[in-house]
Amino acid sequence: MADYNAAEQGLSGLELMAKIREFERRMPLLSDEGLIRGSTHPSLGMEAIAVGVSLALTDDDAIASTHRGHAHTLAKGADFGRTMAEILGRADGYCSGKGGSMHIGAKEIGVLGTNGIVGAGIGIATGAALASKVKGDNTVAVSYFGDGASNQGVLAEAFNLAAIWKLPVIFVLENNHYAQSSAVEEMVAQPDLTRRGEAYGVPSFSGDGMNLQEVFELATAAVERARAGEGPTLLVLETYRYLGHMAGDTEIYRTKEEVEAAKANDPIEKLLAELIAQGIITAEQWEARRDVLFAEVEAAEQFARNSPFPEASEAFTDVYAKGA
Amino acid sequence: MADYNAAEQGLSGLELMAKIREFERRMPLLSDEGLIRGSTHPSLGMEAIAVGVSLALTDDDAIASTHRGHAHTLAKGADFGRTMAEILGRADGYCSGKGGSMHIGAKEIGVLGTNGIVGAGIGIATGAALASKVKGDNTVAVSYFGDGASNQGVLAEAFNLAAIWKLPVIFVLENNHYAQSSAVEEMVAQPDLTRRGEAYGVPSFSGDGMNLQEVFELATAAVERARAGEGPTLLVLETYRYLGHMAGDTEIYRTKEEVEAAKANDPIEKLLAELIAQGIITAEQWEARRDVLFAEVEAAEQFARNSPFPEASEAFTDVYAKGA
Amino acid sequence: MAETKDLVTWRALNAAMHDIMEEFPESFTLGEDITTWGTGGGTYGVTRGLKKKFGAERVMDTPISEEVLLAAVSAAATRGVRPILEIMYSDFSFLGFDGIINQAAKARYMFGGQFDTPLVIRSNGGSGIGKAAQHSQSLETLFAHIPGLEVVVPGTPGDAYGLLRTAAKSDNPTIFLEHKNMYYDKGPVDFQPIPFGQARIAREGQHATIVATQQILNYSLAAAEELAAEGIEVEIIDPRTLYPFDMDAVYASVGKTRHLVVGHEAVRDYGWGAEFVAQTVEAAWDKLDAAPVRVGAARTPIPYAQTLEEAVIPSKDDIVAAVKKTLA
Amino acid sequence: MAETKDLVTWRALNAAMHDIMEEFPESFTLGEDITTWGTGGGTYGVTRGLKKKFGAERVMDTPISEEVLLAAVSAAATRGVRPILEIMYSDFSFLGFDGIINQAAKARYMFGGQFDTPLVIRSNGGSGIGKAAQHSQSLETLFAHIPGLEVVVPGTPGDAYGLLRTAAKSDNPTIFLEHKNMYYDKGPVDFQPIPFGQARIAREGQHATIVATQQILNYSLAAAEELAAEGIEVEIIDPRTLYPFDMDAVYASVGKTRHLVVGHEAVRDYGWGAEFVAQTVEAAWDKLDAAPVRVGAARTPIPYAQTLEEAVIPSKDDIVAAVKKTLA
Ligand SMILES: Cc1ncc(C[n+]2csc(CCOP(=O)(O)OP(=O)(O)O)c2C)c(N)n1
Ligand SMILES: Cc1ncc(C[n+]2csc(CCOP(=O)(O)OP(=O)(O)O)c2C)c(N)n1
Ligand SMILES: [Mg+2]
Ligand SMILES: [Mg+2]
Repeated sequence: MADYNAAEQGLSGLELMAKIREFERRMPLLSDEGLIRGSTHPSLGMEAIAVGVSLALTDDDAIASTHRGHAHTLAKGADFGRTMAEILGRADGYCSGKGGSMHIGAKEIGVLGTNGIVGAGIGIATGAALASKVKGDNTVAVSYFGDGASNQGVLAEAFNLAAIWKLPVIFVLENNHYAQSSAVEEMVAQPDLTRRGEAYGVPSFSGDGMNLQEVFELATAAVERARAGEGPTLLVLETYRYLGHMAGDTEIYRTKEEVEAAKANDPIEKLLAELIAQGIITAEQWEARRDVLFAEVEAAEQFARNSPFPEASEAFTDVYAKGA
Repeated sequence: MADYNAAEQGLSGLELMAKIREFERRMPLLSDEGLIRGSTHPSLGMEAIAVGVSLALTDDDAIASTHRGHAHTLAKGADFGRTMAEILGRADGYCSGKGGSMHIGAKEIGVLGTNGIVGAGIGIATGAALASKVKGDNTVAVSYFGDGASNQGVLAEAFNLAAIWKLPVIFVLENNHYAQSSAVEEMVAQPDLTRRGEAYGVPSFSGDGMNLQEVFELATAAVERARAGEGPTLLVLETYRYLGHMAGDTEIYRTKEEVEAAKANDPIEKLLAELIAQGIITAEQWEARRDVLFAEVEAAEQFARNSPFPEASEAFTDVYAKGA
Repeated sequence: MAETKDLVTWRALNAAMHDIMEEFPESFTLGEDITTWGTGGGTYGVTRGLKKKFGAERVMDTPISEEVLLAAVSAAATRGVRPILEIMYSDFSFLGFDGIINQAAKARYMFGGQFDTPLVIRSNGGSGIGKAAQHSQSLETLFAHIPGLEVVVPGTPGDAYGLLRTAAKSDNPTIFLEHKNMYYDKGPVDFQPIPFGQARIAREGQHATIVATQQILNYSLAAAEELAAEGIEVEIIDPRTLYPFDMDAVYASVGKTRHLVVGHEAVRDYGWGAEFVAQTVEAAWDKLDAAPVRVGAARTPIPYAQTLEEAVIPSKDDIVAAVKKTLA
Repeated sequence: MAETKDLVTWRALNAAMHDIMEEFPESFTLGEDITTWGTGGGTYGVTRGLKKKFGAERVMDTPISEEVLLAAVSAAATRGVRPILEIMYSDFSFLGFDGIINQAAKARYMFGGQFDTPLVIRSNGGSGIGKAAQHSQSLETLFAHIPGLEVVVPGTPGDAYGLLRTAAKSDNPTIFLEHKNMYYDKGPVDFQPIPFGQARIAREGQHATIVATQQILNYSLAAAEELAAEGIEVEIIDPRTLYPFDMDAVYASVGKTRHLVVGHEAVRDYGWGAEFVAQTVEAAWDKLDAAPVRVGAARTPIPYAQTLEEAVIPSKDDIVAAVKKTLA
C-alpha cells in the first residue's frame, strides 16, 4: 500500500469525492421526480471516509455497506451508471432492479451490498474476513456502519470474534452524530466509541472523517495490520451528513446553524484548497476537471434513465441457484 | 442496606451456601437415577455469588438467572422443596412441572426465571429495571450471566441502554472460566471483562466470587447506586464450577488438577474458617447446624419425590391469559 | 366517544395510542425515532403528540438495539407495566426474535402461569412502496405459528383503532402488524375496542367466500365489484386476528357460498392461507363444492422495481381469477 | 462407498461430514463446543474426529455469539467458501434470524443473482427428552415459509447422510434440522447423496396416505402396523425436504389411496401440514374421498414433565385416530 501522496491519492481522492457528491446531490431531485421508490439515503459531507478507505483497498477486498451506501459502493469502484440504474430500479442496474438503493451489490469489485438492516454489514464483513482466513487469500474486509449501528449487539460479537480469530476486518464507524433523528449524545453514555472496540481487544483509533489524508492513512495502517495477520481494527471517524436522513426528513432534531457550521469543515473544499496551496492543481484546472466529472455523472444519470425497467418475468428468477 | 457483619450476613450466608451446595450436590445423583429429564447444571463452587448478591436484595427486587440457576433462585428465597419439585417435573414445583431446571420462575420473590437461552437473562433484567423506572417503585434488577454469555451481543445493547437511561440493573458476570467446554481464554481477546461495561458507560468492578463478603459489599454498593437513580453496575466475579457443565460432561477440556486447585479456594470452607477464627461459631456448632440444614434439603427432596406428576390435562393450560 | 369520524389509519392508531395511555397509567411506549422524526410522531406518525401529553417517562426514543428492546419489554410486561414497543419495520423484529419467541411467548406457560405478559409489539409489514427485500416482508404467519402470541392484522382505520385498544388491554404478548401502504387509507372510526377472534364480514355475498387481510382485502373488495358486474357475488371475510382465529365465521360463510378463496400478501408457500384452507376442509368438507384456492405472494423476496414488486404480490386480477377458478 | 452399513444417525452424519470435508476443500465447519465436548464431537457427536483430520483452520469452536456467526457464515458463503455452521439447538437460531432470513435467504435474489450462498446451518429440533420450552421447538415451518431457503428434515440415518451431502453441495442456504431424539436411531446408510425434493415412500399401502417426518414418521410406521392388523394398509411418505417439495409424490399416493393424513411435531396451527393439505386439495381435489386430517403439536410451548410433554406431542395413537377419522 502506497503512502499518502497529494498528487496521487490526494488528487484522485478529490476527484472521486467530487464525483460522488455530484451523484448523491441528485438523489433528492430524482426522489422528488418520483424516480426513486422506497427510501434512499444520501451521504453528502461524508465522502472522505468512503474514498479514503477505498484508496487503501484493492478490487479483491470486500466491503459491507449500509443503507447509506452509494458512496461506499462508488468509491470501491462501482460503475456510476449501473449504480444509478439500480437506484432507479432499472434492468441495467447492478442487481437488475431487484435491489434498489438499499441493496446494491457488485460481486466483481467485492461490494457485498448496501443493506437495509442497520448493523447487518458488521456481521457480513466479519464473514468475508472469515472466508479470507479460511481461503488464505490475503484479502481484507471493511464494514462501514454508523453511530446508530454501533448500538447493535452484533458489533460486540463481531469485535470479539474478529479479535480472537485475528480476522482481517476493518470496522469503520462513521460517526455523523445522528441515527435517523436520534442524536448520538442521547443514545450512548460513553461518548468515546473507540472504547467499544478496545473492550473486546480490537485496536481502535479515532480520526477526522472530513480529512481524506487522515482517513487514508488510518485505513492503510489497518489494512496492513489485517494483511499481516494481526487482526481487526476499529476506526471511529467523525463526520456529518449535510442532507436529511432521507427524503422527507423534517430535521426537527437539529438546527440549520449546526448544519451550516459542519459544512465549514467540508472535506472536498478543504482538500481542494490544500492541493491548490501545494501547487498540485490550480483552481482553473480543477474547474475544468470537475466539469468533466460532472458530465460523467450526468451521463450516468442519462444511462440510468434510459435503461428499461426489468421485465415482470425477471421477478421470479434468482431465488435459488439454477439446477438445484 | 446493612454493612457486612460477620455474625449476620456472614453466618446466614454460610448457612445458605451450605444448604444450596447440599441441594446442588444431589443433582447428578437424581440425574443418574433418571429423575431429572433434559439437562441440569449444578453450580457447586459458585455459591458465594448467588448468596452474596441476594443478601443485598429484597423480595421486591428482581433477578433474571441462567441455565445454571438453582443457586440464584434459592438464594433469592425460593422454597427448596418447590424448587426441587420443579426440577423433578412435579405438580408442586414452582411452575407445576412445566418449566424444569432451566425454567424456574417464582414471581412472588422476583425470580423472573432460570433460562435456557444463554444471555437471555441480560435483556430480561434490563426490562425489569425498565419497569422499575417506569413505575418508580425503587426496585432493582440483577442479571446473572456467565463468561460465555458475555460474548452475546445483547449484553452490549443492555449495557448501553441501561447506561443512557440509568436503569437500576446490576450485571453480575460469573466468570467460572468455562462456557460449557470452552475456555474463556480462547473465547475472549481482552481478558479484563470489566472493560466491556466501561466501554458503554457502565461502572464496572471485578471481585473475588469465592468470597462472600466481597461479593456482598460490591453488590450492596451497586444496589445503593441503582436505588439512588445512578444507574447500572457491572460486577465481574471470578469463580469456578467444581462439577461438569451438566450430567455426562467428560471434562476433556480441563484437568483434574485444575479442579482440585480451585477447590482450595472454596467459599464455604474459607468463610467457615473465618467465622470460627472470629469466634462467631464453633466447629461443633456448625456441624450441628449443618445437620439441620442438610435435613431440610433431604426433606425438600422427599417433598419433591412425593409430589405427583402433573396431570396431562395441565399441559394445555397457561398458554394464554384466561378470558382473553 | 360515541361519535364516528373518518380518519386515515395512522391517525386512528394515534388516537388509540392516546386513549390507551389515558386508560392504562401503567402503559408506556418506546421505539426508534418515535418522538424526533417527522412532526414528532415517528416514521408513520402513530406516536404523534404522546410525549408532549404523557412525558418523557412514558414515551421514549430508543437506541437501535432491537434485541435488548424486545427482550426487555417482554420482561417489563411481567413486572406490572404495559409496554408498547414500536419496531419500525417488522423485518427488524428478526433481530429480537429470541425476546419475542423464546421469552415473551413462553413466559406465562413455562413458568406455570405465574406471569402475565401484557406486551404490544407494534410494527408494519407489507409491500407496495418500493421498500424492497428487507423492509417489505409480511411475517404474520411466522408469529401466528407460535403458541403464546396473539397476532393482529388490521385492515381498516376503524379496526386499527379498535384492535390496538384490545391489544393494549390483553395480558398476552400481541404482535400488531400495521400495513405500511395503508397508513393513508381513510375510513370510519367509532373509537370502540374490538375483541380479538371476531372476523368481520367486509361484504356479503352468496357465490364464494374470500378470506383476506389488509392490501389483499382491499384488492378483494375491488375484485368483488368486478365480479358483481358479471353476476358473481362474493362474501369477504377479514379475520382481523390470525390468533385467536374465528374459523366459525369462515365455516358459516362457506356453508352459504360453498366456495373458498384465501388471499394474503405473505408468501403463499407455508403461508397462513394454508391453515385456513386446511381447517376449512377438515371441519367443513361437506360444505365445499370445489377445491379452495389460495392467493399469496410468490416464493421470492420482495424486489425493488415496481414492475417486479407488482409481479410477486397478489393483485385484484389474481383474486378475480381465483374466484373464477373455484367456481369453474 | 458402494457398501451399505447400519449406523446410528449421529454416526451417519459424522460420516457425511468427513466425506464433505474431503469432497470440498473450500468447506469448513464451526459451532459451539464442536471439538471440546464429549469425546470431541460436539453435543451429539456429529463433528467427531474432524479437527484431528482437517485441522483447526477448518474446524472451529466458536464463542456463544449466534447472531454474528449466522450473519458471518451467510457472507462467507458468498466469498467462495462453504461454511457448515452447527447451531447447538435450533431454538438458538432466533438469535441470528437476521443473518438467516434477511441476509442469507435473500442475498442471491436482492443482488440480482450475483452471489451463490453455499451455506449449511445444521441444528436439531424436536422434543421427547425433556429439554422443555426453549430447547425442543420444531421450527421447520418457519424456515420453509422463507423464499431462498432450503429446508431438510431427515428421518433416517441413511437420509441424514445422503441429504447432508446434498446440502453441502447446494449453492443455496440450507437449513438442516436433525432430530434430537433420533441421534441414536439405527438404520442402513449407503453413503450416496440424496437429491432434494424427492420424497421417500417409507411404506406402501392402498387405503390412506400419511405424510410425516422424523419422530412422527416413526410413530406412523408403528401406527401402520397396528392398522395393518385391522386390515388398513397405509402408505407413508417422508417428504425429506420441505423445500423444495415433492408434491407429486403426494398426489400420486393420494390418487391411489384417496385419503390423506399429515403428521408433524411442529405446532399444528399454521404448521407445514397445512401447506401439504392445501396443495393437495388445490391440485388433487378429485382424488380425495374425504377430508384430510392433520396431526401436529398442540398450541403450547413444549413443557418439561414427561406427562405433559407426551400430552402435547402427537403420538402413535393420534396417527391411528387420524387415519380412522379420514377413512370413517
Ligand atoms: C435493524 C434496523 N433498525 C432500524 C432501522 C431504521 N433505520 C434506518 S437508518 C437508521 C439510522 C442509522 O443510523 P446510523 O447507523 O448512525 O447511520 P446513518 O444513517 O447516520 O448513516 C435507522 C434507525 C433499520 N433500517 N434497521
Ligand atoms: C443461545 C444459546 N447458545 C448456546 C447454548 C448452549 N449452552 C448452554 S450453557 C452454555 C455455556 C454457557 O457458559 P457461561 O455463560 O459461561 O455459563 P456457565 O455454564 O459457565 O455457568 C452453552 C453454550 C444455549 N443454551 N443458549
Ligand atoms: Mg449516524
Ligand atoms: Mg462460564
